[in-house]
Amino acid sequence: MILFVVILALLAAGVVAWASERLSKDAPRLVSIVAFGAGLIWSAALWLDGADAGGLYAAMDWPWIARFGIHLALEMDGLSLLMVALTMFLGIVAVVSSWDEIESGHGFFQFNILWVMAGVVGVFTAMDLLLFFFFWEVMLIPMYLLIAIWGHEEKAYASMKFFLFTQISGLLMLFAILALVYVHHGATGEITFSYKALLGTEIDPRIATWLMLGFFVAFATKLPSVPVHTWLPDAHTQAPTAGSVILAGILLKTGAYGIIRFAVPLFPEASADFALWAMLLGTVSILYGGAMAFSQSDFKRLVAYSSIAHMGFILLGVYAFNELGMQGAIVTMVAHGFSTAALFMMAGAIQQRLHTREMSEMGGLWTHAPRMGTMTLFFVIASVGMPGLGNFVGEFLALLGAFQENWLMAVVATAGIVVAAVYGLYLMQRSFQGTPNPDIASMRDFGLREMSVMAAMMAGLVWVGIYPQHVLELSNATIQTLGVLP
Amino acid sequence: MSAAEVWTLSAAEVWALAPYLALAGGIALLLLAVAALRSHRLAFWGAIATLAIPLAFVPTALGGGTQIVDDVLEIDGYALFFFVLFSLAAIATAVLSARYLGSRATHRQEFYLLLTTATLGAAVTAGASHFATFLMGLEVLSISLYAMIAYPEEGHPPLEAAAKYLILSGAASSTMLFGMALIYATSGSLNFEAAGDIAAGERNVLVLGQAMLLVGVFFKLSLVPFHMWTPDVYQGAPAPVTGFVATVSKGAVFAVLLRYAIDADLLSSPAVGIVIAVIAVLSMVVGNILALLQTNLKRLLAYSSIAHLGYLMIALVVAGTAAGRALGVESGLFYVAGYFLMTLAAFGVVTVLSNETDDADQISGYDGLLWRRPAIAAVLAAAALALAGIPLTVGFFAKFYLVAAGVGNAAWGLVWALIVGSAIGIYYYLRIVFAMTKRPEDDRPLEARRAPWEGLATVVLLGVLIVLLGIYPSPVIELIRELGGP
Amino acid sequence: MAIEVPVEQVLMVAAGLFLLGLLGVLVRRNIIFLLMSLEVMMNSAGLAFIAAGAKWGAPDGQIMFMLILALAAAEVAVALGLVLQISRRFDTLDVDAASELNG
Amino acid sequence: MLEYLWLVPALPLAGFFALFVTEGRLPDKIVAVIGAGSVGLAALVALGAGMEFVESGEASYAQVLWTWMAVGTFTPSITLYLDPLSLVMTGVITGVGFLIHLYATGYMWKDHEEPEGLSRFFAYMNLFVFAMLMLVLGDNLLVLFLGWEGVGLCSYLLIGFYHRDPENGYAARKAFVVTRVGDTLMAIGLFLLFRELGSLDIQTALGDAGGLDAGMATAIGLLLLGGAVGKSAQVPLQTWLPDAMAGPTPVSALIHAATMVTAGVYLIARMKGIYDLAPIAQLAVAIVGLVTLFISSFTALTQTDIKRILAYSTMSQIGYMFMALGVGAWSAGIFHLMTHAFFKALLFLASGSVILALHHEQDITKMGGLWRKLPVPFASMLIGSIALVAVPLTSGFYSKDAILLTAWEHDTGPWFWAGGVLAALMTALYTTRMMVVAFLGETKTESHDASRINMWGPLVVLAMLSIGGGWLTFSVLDDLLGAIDHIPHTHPAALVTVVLPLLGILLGYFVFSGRMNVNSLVESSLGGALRRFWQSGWAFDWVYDRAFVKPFLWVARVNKGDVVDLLFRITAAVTRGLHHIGALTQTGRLRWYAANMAIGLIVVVLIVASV
Amino acid sequence: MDLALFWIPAAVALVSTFLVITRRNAAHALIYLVVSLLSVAVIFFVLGAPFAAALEVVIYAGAIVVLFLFVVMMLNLGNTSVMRESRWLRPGMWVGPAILVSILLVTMVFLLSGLPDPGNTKGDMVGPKAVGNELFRPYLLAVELAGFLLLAALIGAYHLGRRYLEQRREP
Repeated sequence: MILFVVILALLAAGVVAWASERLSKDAPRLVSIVAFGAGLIWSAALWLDGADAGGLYAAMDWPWIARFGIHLALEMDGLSLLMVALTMFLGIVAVVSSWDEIESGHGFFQFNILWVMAGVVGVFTAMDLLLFFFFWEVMLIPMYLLIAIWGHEEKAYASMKFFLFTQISGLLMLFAILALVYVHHGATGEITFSYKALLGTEIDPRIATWLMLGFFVAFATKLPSVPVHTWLPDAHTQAPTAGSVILAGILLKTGAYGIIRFAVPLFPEASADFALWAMLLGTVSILYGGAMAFSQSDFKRLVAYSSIAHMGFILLGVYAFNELGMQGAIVTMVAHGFSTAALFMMAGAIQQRLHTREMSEMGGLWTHAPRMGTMTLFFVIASVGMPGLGNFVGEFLALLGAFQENWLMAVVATAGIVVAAVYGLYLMQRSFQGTPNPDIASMRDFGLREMSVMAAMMAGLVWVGIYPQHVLELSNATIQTLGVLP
Repeated sequence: MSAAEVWTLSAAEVWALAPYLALAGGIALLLLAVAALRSHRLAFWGAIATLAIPLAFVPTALGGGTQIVDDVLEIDGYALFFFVLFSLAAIATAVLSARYLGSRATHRQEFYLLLTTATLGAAVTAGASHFATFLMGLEVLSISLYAMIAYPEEGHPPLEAAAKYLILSGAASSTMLFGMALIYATSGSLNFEAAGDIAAGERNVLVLGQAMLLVGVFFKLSLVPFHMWTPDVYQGAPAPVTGFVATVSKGAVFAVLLRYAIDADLLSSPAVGIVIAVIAVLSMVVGNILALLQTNLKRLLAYSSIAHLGYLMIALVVAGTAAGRALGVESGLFYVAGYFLMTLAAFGVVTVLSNETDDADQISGYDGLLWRRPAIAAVLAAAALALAGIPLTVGFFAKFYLVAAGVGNAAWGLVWALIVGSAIGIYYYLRIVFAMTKRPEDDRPLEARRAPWEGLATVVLLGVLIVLLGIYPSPVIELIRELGGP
Repeated sequence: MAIEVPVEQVLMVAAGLFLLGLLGVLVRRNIIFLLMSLEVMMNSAGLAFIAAGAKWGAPDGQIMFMLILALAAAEVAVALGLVLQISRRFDTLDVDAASELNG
Repeated sequence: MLEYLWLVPALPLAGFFALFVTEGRLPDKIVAVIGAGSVGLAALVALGAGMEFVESGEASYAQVLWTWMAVGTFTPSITLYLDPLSLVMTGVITGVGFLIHLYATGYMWKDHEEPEGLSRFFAYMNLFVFAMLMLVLGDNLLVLFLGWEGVGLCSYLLIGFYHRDPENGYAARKAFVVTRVGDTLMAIGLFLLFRELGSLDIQTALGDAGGLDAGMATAIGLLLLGGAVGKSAQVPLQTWLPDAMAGPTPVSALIHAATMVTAGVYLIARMKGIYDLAPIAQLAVAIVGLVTLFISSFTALTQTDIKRILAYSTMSQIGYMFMALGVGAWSAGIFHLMTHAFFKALLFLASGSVILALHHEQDITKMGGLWRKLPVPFASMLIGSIALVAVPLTSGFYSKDAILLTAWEHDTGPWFWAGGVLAALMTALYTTRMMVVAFLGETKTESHDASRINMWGPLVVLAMLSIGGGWLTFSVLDDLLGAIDHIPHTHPAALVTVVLPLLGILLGYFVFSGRMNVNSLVESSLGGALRRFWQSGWAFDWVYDRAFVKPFLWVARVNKGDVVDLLFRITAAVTRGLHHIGALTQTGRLRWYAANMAIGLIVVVLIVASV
Repeated sequence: MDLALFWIPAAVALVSTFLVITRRNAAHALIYLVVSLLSVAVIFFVLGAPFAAALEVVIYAGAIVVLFLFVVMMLNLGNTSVMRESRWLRPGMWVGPAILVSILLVTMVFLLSGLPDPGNTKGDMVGPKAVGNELFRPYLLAVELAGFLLLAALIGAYHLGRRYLEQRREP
């Protein structure tokens, strides 16, 4: 019940934010901040309150479409809670990051942000496959609008590409969902979309592989993994800062979440057979994403490609089929949420100040804005995988897990951390270090508002980096119940 | 056969016929009224009453169960469902047309008469269980449509559209008639069910007859390769009439086709199955591809309707099998209902935005509509997204129903074609949405033409229904299930 | 007066008429001729119905023919109204010339 | 004091944190106090803890702070582990580190680009000390890896401290990336270790190591060696170190001479239990050391940049340490690590004073006759040099002697000894060259020594340690690390090691002061080619550039647009093409439409006729 | 021999229909159309449908063709239009459609010849009374609908034609 209320509250907040535009241009974003802040406090309260005996923090189950046995079933376990809390937090970050960037349509902008997040919360808590798909799609439209309306020069192309990729892969998933339901129907005579009911469905292995692929393609596209990643650089580059933050911080995680929650547990055998390929995709993503990141001259594009590389670790970890890998993937989800969101926020801040994302037009920015430089440095280092910060924990665990399963893949993937160093430091060099660009007279440094958000993200990364136990405990409860680990 | 027998209709039959009789009687009265008093207001309200009053008789007609009147008209839940649907669509068309035609024709009274006769024709077609009523219903509808399309008193496009439609439709009707004659020649009865009971040896002629009948029907449904008239007619016809053609005309033909397919066991012939499948796949693919870069909204919707009717063929194919009958019919009816809403909304928006002389049919004319006319833009966006099959709109559940039906009956090829078609389709539907979100390039004051309130109310109502049924479709689903199949 | 005729022969004649009408639709550009071709096609369908009716010795074929007759009359009425409008607005009866919608 | 062991790393971390949070808004004086003071305090705590530890007589002391993470059986904890080895390392890090920090307060006083530069400098330096301490105190390989990466990061930050010059940035990145190649191997080593032994706790793992089969042990040993090679600038990952001299000189002294670059030595010594099981891996360690030693000492001979000479010298000295570990002279290797820290830090700091006095002139051929004008740096350099050359009774002599004598007795014969001795001769040659060219001869430049007590004070202390460090700490180390097998110095081999350096000094003096003409030899075509080859660092950079950097850049340039995207672009283009073709069919011609219907009719009829 | 009674009017119908679609003068074509319709009426009669035959003559050949004739005369499609038709009707244009139609002819004939026995018409007369009885009982609704069909046509033609007449008067 409370979960549905939260989703509705976010949706309602969106409407309120839109309507409040008439009051002042600050009103919509205050509404957003209050909404996300309340959501964050609520998540924290749930966390402190602890789970019930079944490991759940909240749950509900209402009939929705009786004809197909579709339920409005929402549940929040440890992993969901973790992701929802991250969602709320990054919601605040997103609002702050686009504070000065948006010049018109403030109300509608916040409306879209809130609606994306409502969809995301739904995705993270849905316990009915159709409901999941429903939310999966619901978050698309506002995201599309964020890019299409407030994006940069190539927004038409980028937003369309984003939508097409996710939607087409989503159709495959829908197809697979329906096929799964009918296989279940054939076996039990019951039509249901309930996740739990479908979990143990006996499927002909050949069909199972195809159905699993239906899910996998959708999630891999969202993740994204090579070779279906090419929407991401365009979408990120063109999106407004808040869009990039949400996209990188949260939306990509829905892909990872989908793999962990659906693709693998629903088809354990097929997934196990597919593990090698998935790990291969992960490895290729790590290396190819890294190499592509280095190729870029556009700040945001570089960060976007680096996301692809980081998401490769998630594939690698999940398909290692052991606790280490799975936990590594989950920690990576959280840590990457912070580090990449921060880097995109930085990219947005620079673009807003210099009206360019081209690093060849930057250089020596540290002189003008040491705080921004320091922050960039911190998050670059985090994403390079420095021990003591969250990303390291995730990537190390993922690799460690993967190594148990397939040492060769893990070894090749480990080379990715060298590539990460190459592009990460090159990013730093071309933007903030080096000879100051004489064309740039001055650049406003970060103020209190930006710094407080940055500080929060830094704290988050350090927290996850030196004491990831909180995250691990939350996700552990979920991992144990998925029933896919030996 | 005594004279007394001629007029014997049982009370139950009379009650079943009541909606039709009311409509027919209303038309007669309206004709007299219009002839006596040439008042637009009278004609308009008369038409509304003529269309609305019969609806009051529908519940009683439903209560009487299935009544087969004179062996030619089967009045059951199925027929009455379409009766209601057509009447409502006609009312919407009347409301939308009132002001639209004001600047295009000096006399508008005849239009309402034509609209009501067309509705009567469509309603009869949907109830036809016999070739005579099939033919008459369809032609009453078609003849009315020719005149409605050519209704505006100036300009080339309406005339050209009407001429093309008339000639091609005439040829198609002839083909269909010839087919009927061949079927009659083999079966000896003009009743639908008779064609199902043919001995195997006679199939040759029967199949030729069915093929020719289907060709005629395919033409009316604008399936590839009998689709070419569609964009020209849609573009040339007055916008509200286009909406009517796209919905009521298609709906009526689909209704009778579905009934015929089930009564005559059409799909028992593998050849017919192949024909329908091929035509359906072609329609999905070709329709979507033709719409891809279309710049004229009416043409775009025309091509999209080609694809949608292709999708609808899945329902036909599924309903044609004994196992899938119930699901197939349900999915077909739900799809038609959803399609009515989306299409009427889309053409309603075009109508509302059209000025005294020109239709608002260039997509470029929709640039920035979201900022000028948020409500109308939202309706069009909802319609476009519904046509694309995105959740939160009725279009999603419509498509979901079809895919469920297809998957449930292993119509894999058709489902795949639907997925491919939808994938292509997303592109052009989103183009509409994107155009509306464009920011005005310069600071010119945003022109805000006054929208007629009744038109606005209509499209907003349609938009709200699209979304409401996109969130909670159960009532309609349950209704359709209660009505049962033909 | 009536004689027994193999139905398929009648149907073939009807098919021949139907196809001639179709040929006319495919070839002619003058809308008047197109309408005449349509009449031929409808008439051929009527012939087919009469033949089928004669095969079963039932009046249904003739009734269908009469309905077709009504249809033909109705269609011609509206069509000729259109022809008048076309000749006025386009100043031609050539359907190709009166073709502005495409793409 | 032992229970306050956690303060040792915590204090520099706190210093870093204070400087980081205040964003350079503190006055420089307070910055200097925090920067140097935090390390000084850490040194004091370390001293106290160390003394208590030695007195206690325990073999080790572990302080568990918290469990880092717990995933299944993988439960690395953050534990500080003190044993003789880490105690020595801690002493060097905090002690020498404090001296260098102190020196830096003078050296860096005005020598930074931005107002907050000093604060940034000390923040990085403190962070480095923290990371280095975690490296040596961590009881878990993951904690060690944290320190390992942390020092690499600080090295990167400090090499690129003067960030406006892109060259420095390049050098910094090169250092980070090249060492990361090693780190990667090490990480893989950790994965393998965990898979085989189920734990990354060093003591637990070493305790269970007996169960490893030899092949696995060798693999782990080689992988860890890979990490060590990267961090300690050994062949084949040595190329970053000379470029790293772009950093401020105190950085070179602390990171690239005294502490970080010896982390590889520490790692191998720490993982002795593994190498004991893997003779092949241990032999590889020795070979790596010998080869590096050889290559870098020849290269040092041809360099003209004073800091690059010292850098190559560092490489070669670490080569000695590797060789020591490889031939089984575990204690001697660590001993040399310590003495090297003293004299090499001294050399760097002294050269820093020279450089500062000459306004950042580093080319020794442009110096000359400096001994008169810069007496304190000269004296320091001289003391450092003789220790480096291992003149008897200096600290370097004792440690190097111990290494070479163990090498003499190595199973494979005296090959390692021979190489070491030859390199010792080379060491003497290039050191003498440096001293002669820079300090003797004619005066070529203006200079003024502006150093104050905070700069020459550390020089004096380090000079004393360089001389006396050998015998002062000898007995202590013996206790701590286990006795070094002393071979009597009357042994012929020992005699050679004593005499050869002295010969080298003499030879060098005559050659480089111009008293002995070797021009014909140097200017012969072979000599010239050889000199250029040596000067380029044996062309490693050239090869790597062509083998790795250029291809990578080429791919990056060619594939900037992402070749995978072509797949989707082509799909889109084909669809669009189909649309255009399809649109052509919509001619608007009625007869064409009718013809298509006829075709459709034919197709439908044909289908039904044929099925 | 009896079949001749069928085949003679059939041949006339086919030939005259061919002439309909090939004429250049609309009036000539209409005359041939009348011939074709009359031949079909004869066939109806031969097949035992005298009432249909009568309607064919009265309504088709009479009313509908006359309607055509009126329009042709109203639009004054004289010699100029014949010349225009010649221009539009190049021989080459027949090729494609003729091929299409031939293919259809072959297929349809092939399929139609498969009609099994008894393939003959009954040879009975089905007179007006029988037709009328059917028409006004089971087909009553269809007849009513035919009324609405004609009503719709009437309204449509009225709307289109009125505008023609009104607009003609304007200039």
